[in-house]
Amino acid sequence: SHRIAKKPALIIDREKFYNKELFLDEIAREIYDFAMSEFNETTTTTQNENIHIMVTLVDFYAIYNKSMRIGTGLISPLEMKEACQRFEKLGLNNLKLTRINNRVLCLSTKDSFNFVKSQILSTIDQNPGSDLLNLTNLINTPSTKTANNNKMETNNWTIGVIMEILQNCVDEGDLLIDEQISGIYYYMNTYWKV
Amino acid sequence: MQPLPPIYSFPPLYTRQPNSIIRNQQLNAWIDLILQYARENKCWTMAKTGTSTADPKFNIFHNESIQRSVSPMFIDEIWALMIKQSKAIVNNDNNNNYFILWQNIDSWASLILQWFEDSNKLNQVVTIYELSQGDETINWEFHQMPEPLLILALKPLCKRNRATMLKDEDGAPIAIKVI
Amino acid sequence: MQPLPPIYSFPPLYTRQPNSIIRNQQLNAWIDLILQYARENKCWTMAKTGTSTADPKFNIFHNESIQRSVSPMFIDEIWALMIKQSKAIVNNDNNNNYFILWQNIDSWASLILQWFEDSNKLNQVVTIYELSQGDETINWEFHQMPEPLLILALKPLCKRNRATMLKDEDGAPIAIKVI
Amino acid sequence: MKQFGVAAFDTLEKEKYEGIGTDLLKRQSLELQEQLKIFQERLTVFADKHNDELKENPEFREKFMHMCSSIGIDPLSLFNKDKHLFNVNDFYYELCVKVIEVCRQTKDINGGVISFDELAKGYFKDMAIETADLEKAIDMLSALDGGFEIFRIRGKKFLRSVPNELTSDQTQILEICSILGYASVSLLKANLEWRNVRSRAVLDEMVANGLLWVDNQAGPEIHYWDPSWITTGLENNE
Repeated sequence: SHRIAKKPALIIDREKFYNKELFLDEIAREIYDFAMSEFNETTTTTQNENIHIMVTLVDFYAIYNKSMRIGTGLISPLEMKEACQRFEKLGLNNLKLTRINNRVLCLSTKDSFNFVKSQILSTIDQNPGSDLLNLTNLINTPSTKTANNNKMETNNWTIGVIMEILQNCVDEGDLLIDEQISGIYYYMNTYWKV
Repeated sequence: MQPLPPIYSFPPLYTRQPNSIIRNQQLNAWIDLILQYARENKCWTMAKTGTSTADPKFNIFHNESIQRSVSPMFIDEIWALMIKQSKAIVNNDNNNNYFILWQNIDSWASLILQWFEDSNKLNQVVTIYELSQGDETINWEFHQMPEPLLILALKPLCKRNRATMLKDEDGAPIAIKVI
Repeated sequence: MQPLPPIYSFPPLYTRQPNSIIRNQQLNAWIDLILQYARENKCWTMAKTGTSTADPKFNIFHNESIQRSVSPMFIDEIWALMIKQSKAIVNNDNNNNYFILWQNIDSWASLILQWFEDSNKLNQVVTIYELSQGDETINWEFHQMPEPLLILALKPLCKRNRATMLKDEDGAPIAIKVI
Repeated sequence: MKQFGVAAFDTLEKEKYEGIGTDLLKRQSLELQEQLKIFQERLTVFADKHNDELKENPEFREKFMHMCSSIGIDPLSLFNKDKHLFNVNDFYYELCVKVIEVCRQTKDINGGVISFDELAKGYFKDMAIETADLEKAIDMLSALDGGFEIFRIRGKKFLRSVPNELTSDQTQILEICSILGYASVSLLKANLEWRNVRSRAVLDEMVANGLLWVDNQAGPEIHYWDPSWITTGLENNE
């Protein structure tokens, strides 16, 4: 279903705000709405609790600016981070900034890290020997009914998130690597406990 | 040749795993595989590359059926740990070759001692050659053990003064007398 | 001849890359190169070996200046993917020859339809020959399109009942009438 | 169906423009393309001339910009950094966005390691952008903690957008590549005195990770090429 990105209700234009705080509050709301709608199409807004959003802040920054801010002035990387840090204060508590692999900042709903990780592990479990390209295709294609909700779940995890969490699975020992000249292939760690 | 366990056809076994806790278990999995292969095929020595002296067409580090091989650098790591665990010893005559100790030296020593007792060869001089190749040791697991290894296996007996080693003019051990 | 992009002088482009993710990019790079060469030189067909029918001295798979050429096996792989992406079609009259579709069939169909409308040729019979070689199509990109390809490009119009194909006695399409 | 990651940028791009673009350009013809080019040029002149009004009036500016992006004009190429629409900083934010996109789009060609040179020459060539602008934009990106790490090889700056760091052996090999564009077992022996076994292991590891391309038509030995030379290849030979 093609949907032109949601029109900003009001044009949040930096120059119109006499102080930065107000501007950042407005940007935070716009980011929140955009993320909640854009990154999970499967559930209507009523069931906010079980939707799973996880996107690296750097990828989100590019997508948000391109979809929402062309024409109204892009926001800076720093403004993006500052705006996200205001969610709680503004009562927007389904999304927050989290750090994965104690390195990479992400925008995510509660425990979506474990959700994405379990998706990656079950995909590799069913398709042992997959490479990153194969994994990305498998995990992002509409899967049939998933365990926790019986609606068709279309995932849309950015390459940034998949790479980071895949790396986490290897570092933690959930997955093993099979390195060939043709690429890196992933297997469940069924032999060696960690 | 008896089939090796399922892990031998598990592709990640052939790639040095980044997680060190896992890598340790992976190294030990390789050591167990080498010991199992050696025991089941009476393969006393193995080339550093993994070619079996018992069957030169077979190389344990190269699995034809799943098209996987262990990288030379990782092979070195496996041998290094195996030696550290004294489950392999460099063959001094040819250091690209290792003796595989699927039983440790002490168990070999007690097995040989038991042979001396069962075949009442105590207090008799038995040449190293006879011990290794002689008909009387045919049904014993140490039969055909390479002489350098056999000599090593006899050392504990000497140390415990249960045996004295007899040497030829150049000082090379040639026979043993167990009391 | 307009220069091809920098990757054309990157030596590894001519070696089938072992890494499958890189090979994907390499294959698509080759397809883009072929399409770009064909578009810029109005090269409608290309021999399987890569020789351009527009300039037989030029073979896209052989780069003289860096002394690199693509292996026949890899050439086949490139053509196979290009056909799968319907960016090339085997020429039935000579299957060592491919039609290069730098625009897809539907875009050609719309372009030809627009010619019929702009030159108010609607409801008139126009021969395939005229359409391809006639003076009235000189400034149009489909001018000199080989007839088999032109016929393919007209099919969508027939399917949408905007045109009817007229055939000769042997049933070969000879002219078209667009309504 | 919304896809994200590398594929997303293309689909998002296509979907947004195609939705509007296809109706407009349903019957794409030579003329139409011609008119489009003229229209684009006029649009750029218009934007240049009415820079101030566009700056003052957000509604007008927003319509104008949406119209540009609907016919596939990259906003970044529309302006230059001196006479920019909003303020100079915006120019840098657009650079930030483009750097992220290029890193994600080229990951499968360079294994997630791209040189500043390649970024400047390969992807920002026609936008009159100096390396200083690029460096400023990339520095700004660090606020996002996206795992984008800058590192140097013989003074040349590189940007890594994939999780695992280069090992010191891999870095040394890129150093060798920075001279002629490639490395080989004998080059590594001559320059680093590495044994063949070690060179082969590290070179193969880099190919497996998509960091090097292989050239087997260079004579007796395989040459392992640094993909950053794809776009900067020629200039580097000055």
